[in-house]
Amino acid sequence: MKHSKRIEIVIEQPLADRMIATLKKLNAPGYTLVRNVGGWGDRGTRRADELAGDTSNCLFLIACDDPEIVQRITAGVQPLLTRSGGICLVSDCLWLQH
Amino acid sequence: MKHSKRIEIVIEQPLADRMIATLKKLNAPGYTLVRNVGGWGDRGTRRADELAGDTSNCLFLIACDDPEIVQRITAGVQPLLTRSGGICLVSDCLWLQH
Amino acid sequence: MKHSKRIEIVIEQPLADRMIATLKKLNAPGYTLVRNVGGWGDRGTRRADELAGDTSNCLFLIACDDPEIVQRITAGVQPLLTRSGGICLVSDCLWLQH
Amino acid sequence: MTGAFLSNLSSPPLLFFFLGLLAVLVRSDLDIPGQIARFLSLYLLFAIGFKGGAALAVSDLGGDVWISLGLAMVMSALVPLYSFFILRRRFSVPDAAAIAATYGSVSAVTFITAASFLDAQGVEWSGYLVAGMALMESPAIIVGMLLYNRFRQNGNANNRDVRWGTLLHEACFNGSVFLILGSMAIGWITGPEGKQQVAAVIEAPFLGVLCLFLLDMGIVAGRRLRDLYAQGSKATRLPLPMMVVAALVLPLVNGGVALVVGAGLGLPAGDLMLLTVLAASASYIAVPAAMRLALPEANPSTYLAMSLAITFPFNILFGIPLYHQLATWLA
Amino acid sequence: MTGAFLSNLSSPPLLFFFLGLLAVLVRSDLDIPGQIARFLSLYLLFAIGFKGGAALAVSDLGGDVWISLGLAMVMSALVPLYSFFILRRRFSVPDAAAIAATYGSVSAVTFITAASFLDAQGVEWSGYLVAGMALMESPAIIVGMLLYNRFRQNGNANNRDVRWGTLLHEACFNGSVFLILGSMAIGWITGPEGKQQVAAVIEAPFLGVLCLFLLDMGIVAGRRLRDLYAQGSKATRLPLPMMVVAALVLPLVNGGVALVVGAGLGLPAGDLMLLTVLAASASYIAVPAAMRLALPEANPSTYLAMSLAITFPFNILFGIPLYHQLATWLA
Amino acid sequence: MTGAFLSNLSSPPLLFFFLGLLAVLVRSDLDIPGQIARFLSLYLLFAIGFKGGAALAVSDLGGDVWISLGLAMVMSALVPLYSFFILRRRFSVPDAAAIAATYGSVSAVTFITAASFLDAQGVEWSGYLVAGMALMESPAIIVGMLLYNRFRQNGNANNRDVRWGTLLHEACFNGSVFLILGSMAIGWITGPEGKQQVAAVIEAPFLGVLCLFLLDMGIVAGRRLRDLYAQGSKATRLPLPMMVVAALVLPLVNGGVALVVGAGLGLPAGDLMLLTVLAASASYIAVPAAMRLALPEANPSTYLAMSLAITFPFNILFGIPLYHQLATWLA
Ligand SMILES: Nc1ncnc2c1ncn2[C@@H]1O[C@H](COP(=O)(O)O)[C@@H](O)[C@H]1O
Ligand SMILES: Nc1ncnc2c1ncn2[C@@H]1O[C@H](COP(=O)(O)O)[C@@H](O)[C@H]1O
Ligand SMILES: Nc1ncnc2c1ncn2[C@@H]1O[C@H](COP(=O)(O)O)[C@@H](O)[C@H]1O
Ligand code: NA
Ligand code: NA
Ligand code: NA
Repeated sequence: MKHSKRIEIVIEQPLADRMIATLKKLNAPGYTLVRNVGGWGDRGTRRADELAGDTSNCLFLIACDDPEIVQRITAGVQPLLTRSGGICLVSDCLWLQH
Repeated sequence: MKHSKRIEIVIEQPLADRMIATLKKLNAPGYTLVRNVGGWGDRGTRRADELAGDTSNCLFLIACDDPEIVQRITAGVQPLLTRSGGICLVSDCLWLQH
Repeated sequence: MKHSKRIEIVIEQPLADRMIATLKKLNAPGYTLVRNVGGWGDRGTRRADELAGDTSNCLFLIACDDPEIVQRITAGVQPLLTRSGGICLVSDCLWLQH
Repeated sequence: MTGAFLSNLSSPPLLFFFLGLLAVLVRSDLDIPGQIARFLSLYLLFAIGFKGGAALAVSDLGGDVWISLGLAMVMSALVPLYSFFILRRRFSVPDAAAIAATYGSVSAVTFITAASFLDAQGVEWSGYLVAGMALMESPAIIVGMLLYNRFRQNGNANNRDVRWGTLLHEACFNGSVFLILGSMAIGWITGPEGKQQVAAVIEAPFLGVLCLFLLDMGIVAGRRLRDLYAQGSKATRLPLPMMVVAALVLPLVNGGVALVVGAGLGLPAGDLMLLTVLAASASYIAVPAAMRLALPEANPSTYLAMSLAITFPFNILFGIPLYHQLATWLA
Repeated sequence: MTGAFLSNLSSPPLLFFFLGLLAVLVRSDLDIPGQIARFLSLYLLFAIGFKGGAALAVSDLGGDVWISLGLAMVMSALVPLYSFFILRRRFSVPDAAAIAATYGSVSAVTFITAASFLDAQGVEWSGYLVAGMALMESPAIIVGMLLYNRFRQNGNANNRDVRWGTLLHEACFNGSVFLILGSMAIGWITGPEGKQQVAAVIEAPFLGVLCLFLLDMGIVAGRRLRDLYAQGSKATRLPLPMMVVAALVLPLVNGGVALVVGAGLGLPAGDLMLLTVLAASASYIAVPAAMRLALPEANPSTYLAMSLAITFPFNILFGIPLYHQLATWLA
Repeated sequence: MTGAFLSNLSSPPLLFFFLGLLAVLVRSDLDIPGQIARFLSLYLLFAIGFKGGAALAVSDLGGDVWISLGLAMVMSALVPLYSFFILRRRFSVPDAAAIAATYGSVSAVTFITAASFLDAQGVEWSGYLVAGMALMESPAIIVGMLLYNRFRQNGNANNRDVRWGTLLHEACFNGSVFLILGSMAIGWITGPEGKQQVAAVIEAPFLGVLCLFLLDMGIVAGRRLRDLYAQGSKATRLPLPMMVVAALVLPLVNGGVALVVGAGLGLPAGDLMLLTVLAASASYIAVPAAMRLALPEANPSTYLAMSLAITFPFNILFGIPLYHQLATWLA
């Protein structure tokens, strides 16, 4: 088990592709993506799975054991969040090496 | 980055609206909701996405930097969990301010 | 609130049943399962929700207050991850007793 | 007798129900995606409601219509009453109340399968019965909660007062009841020309969609049977034998009551058979959803497993030809 | 006048839209699963596109076709221009630009509902208008962004340059535009025999699918209206009265402009009515998606709520019969 | 030759496959929701299975039926054998075994597209071939695993014994095989009257659904091609050129073997063509799912990308008219 960080990011579904490109550019080791997620925040209610063109979020989970990359990811993600809202949380975890 | 708590709550999908009302009443800063989630616990298997009227859970993720509100949410949620089962986990995290 | 661990496991959707059997055999207290989840790692992109027979992951969340069971679960899960890829993270949390 | 019995069993919808059960038996990973199954059931309610409404528009709403609708609602309130007192002896109060409400209510798909059985046999049935089906969903839920409230031990840990507001709302405005009654109203307003415009969607594909829906029902019922068999849920010990007996006896008792009362009122054979099917059927979508909100103390592994894994298969495989035969004799 | 009005209101699709609104009003949990609603809308675009293309294959593409298509694109660029300057007085620059783009663009379902209204009335309309619909989606987005870029205060916190690449791509290749134009091309290539092969899917079930789709639209619009009413979003104070007025006035102004110009060009009654509907309709899928990417400063609780919860219901309930009546007089 | 070629390319289903590829090329966000795509494929298997069964019920199951079915299963076992030894020279043992199993098995949709091509050309084909399709899925998986087990280097890190139980079960009872054989059995039992009852669902809409399904296939295949092109996966270097060559040569070799053997047995033109298509087609749902469970050492970016992004498009665009022409000459 290796001491690492887990990064959780919630942004609007339409921005998923741009977020993926950013993560790859900052060579994140990988990501897990939960699509079509609901939520509520400053910008009102986002009911996932609705027809109108604006109502879903998506949740990224990124495990990363290199603190330097973690720092770069949080910095790289900030402008996207400032523009379109959402959250980014960083917490400690142990990563099972297999 | 601000020291905060992340609250994870798993309850039955039919109770989602009541949980949202509770969170808003206790002025949680926001929530992210993953709907139609499966699980297994004391009350048996909950296969998400099935026809019969009882089989899905939903997962709430709440970031909250005010310990007092965190305390109020966990207390406010307890009766719902006692009645219909589910779990509530609280863990530490850093919240990216944007 | 009880000091516990939260285990997050991401594996391929086709292995979900085998993972559930393993968790029950190692008498995990329960699990919450988010199905049909996307991701990217060493084995390339997994776009959830696609026709071809290989493209979805699933995310397990397991709360467990018994460190011994936690240890057994991470050991029990390792061979599956070595074979088919995926991640397993363990982090601390407080579990609301209800 | 065996004629009706065999022709029911060999109709495509029933055979696909068997295929679903078989898929679970051989552990095949055949699975109808959840949103599709939910939409197929909405389609069936939309189509049967619209056709019922259009039929009402052309039929004169004579006196006996209101009598039968009244009878249906009385049955939906009466059945939980006597069922509760039978069940209370073997089940906990919350479980007994939930099972009573489940069996007082109806299963739309059992009604739909019975109706297409009658169509295949060329037996007439009146459109207003679709309204009867919708009206029978709610009374049972309310009576069930009244019984629970009346007989629950005060020592219950969380001495919680029943939220009558949410309960009444859930009973009358749940998705299925709302869609059936809404489609009926629209079918009634637009009448035959309206039906003609949407005929290609509500008429021809109906039976094919029913086949796909019953394939999914077979899979879902099969999974419940397997869980029941393994007495899945960790903690609670389920009174399995008692559940099986109740799940087979209740439909026959409730069906018998409706048969006798309906025949007494001189209902024609087709209508009598469908009324019996409604009384004998048990809800597995609307009532369980209401119970999750209003009566969480009841364990769904009892009432939902009974209605979905035992009563539903019993009714569509054996009940339908049986009630048809009895209704023909008595009408 | 009231004849067309009443017959529109009592057509099955419209009644199911009402049923959807009613479901939200009585807080019923009736809900069409999200993937199904998205597929129903893809089906409608696929079917109307294919039929439009097949109609084009047999009709001679005379001069006036290109004039009308040109007019449609000009409208899509012109409308946002004057709308922006009206809106700017009461809304922020980002919101005004987003609303202008939304109302310059079109709602495919409003067009489809109007087309089936004409079919029910037996009024002819030409297939190329489906191409007009597709062509009107993009110009409005581009003009909206030009206006935003031109008039935004430089003091904006994140002085961000507009990504013209992504914007143009999003405007021209978003899913709906691509599917309509693609299906039209295939309908045109395969012509009548192609249409004959797939007729059972694109012809007969069309109206029935439209009913189910409008049921979902009623639910989605109803929820938006309820949110608007509760002025849901925590932080931002919405200029509610101004939004309602704009959402009702803009369609009439834009529709009026198209009516006058179209009549001037001597378009036949059916085509004139559909062109007016396109000008009067506002986008609620394609433009909001583009705005999320290119103009996040604009708050969707304004432009999306206006087009989905106010303008869409207004157009299909009152607009369609009104524009039909005016087009018949003027043509 | 070019006649058949062009008429295939300009049939609606093929054009919608192109539209899907184009959508990925221009990076449009057009996307068919996942559950819908899965349901469309279940519908196609349900419909072709039911029709095959109903056809069997009225045709006398003569000797040559069993010979062809036997030939089909022999092909499904034979193809992986010789393919493995060709592939082993350029691919790792696990990859070679997985590719061999993939190409020994079949693609139901390629068969369905070929069958509707024959229907459009008015060429007869016998219903039992649908059973042949189902029977060809499993033997290839078993032979592939036998080869892997026999030739894998013992030095493999996780020296894991093959779980024969799960493998056999997965090969015989995976969802697609189970649904085809189940629907065939029901079509056979209910015969022509059964088919008549569900005709409105399995007959008329078939081609329209095939168009929508191939639109999604075009999008999925396009994405795979783009990934392949960018040699997406971080770590493993894919032997790209070798994969492309194998994905084009294997169908021709396997198709050729079936053509010669089938012609030798004197099969009629339609049946010979479909048997060739089965041999030439490669699985992209059933076998990859089985490989995920039984042979995780194999990298899906090889066998799945080959069958889905190269062989499937090759077969339906060029293969179908080619095999048809050859079958007509040889029959
Ligand atoms: N405190 C929070 N906890 C969890 N999720 C949040 C929180 N605040 C915002 N979100 C998520 O981020 C999305 C956008 O937030 P906002 O920009 O505040 O509207 C919301 O729809 C939620 O899904
Ligand atoms: N130990 C656990 N870890 C994660 N999820 C759990 C756990 N226990 C229960 N759950 C979730 O909570 C739901 C209800 O739990 P229960 O009330 O124990 O039946 C289950 O279906 C799971 O989704
Ligand atoms: N660093 C990571 N963070 C989050 N998820 C990951 C990470 N690496 C891999 N995954 C997930 O595990 C799956 C398989 O990973 P791999 O075996 O590396 O291809 C991926 O599709 C992701 O869903
Ligand atoms: Na009943
Ligand atoms: Na417009
Ligand atoms: Na093959």
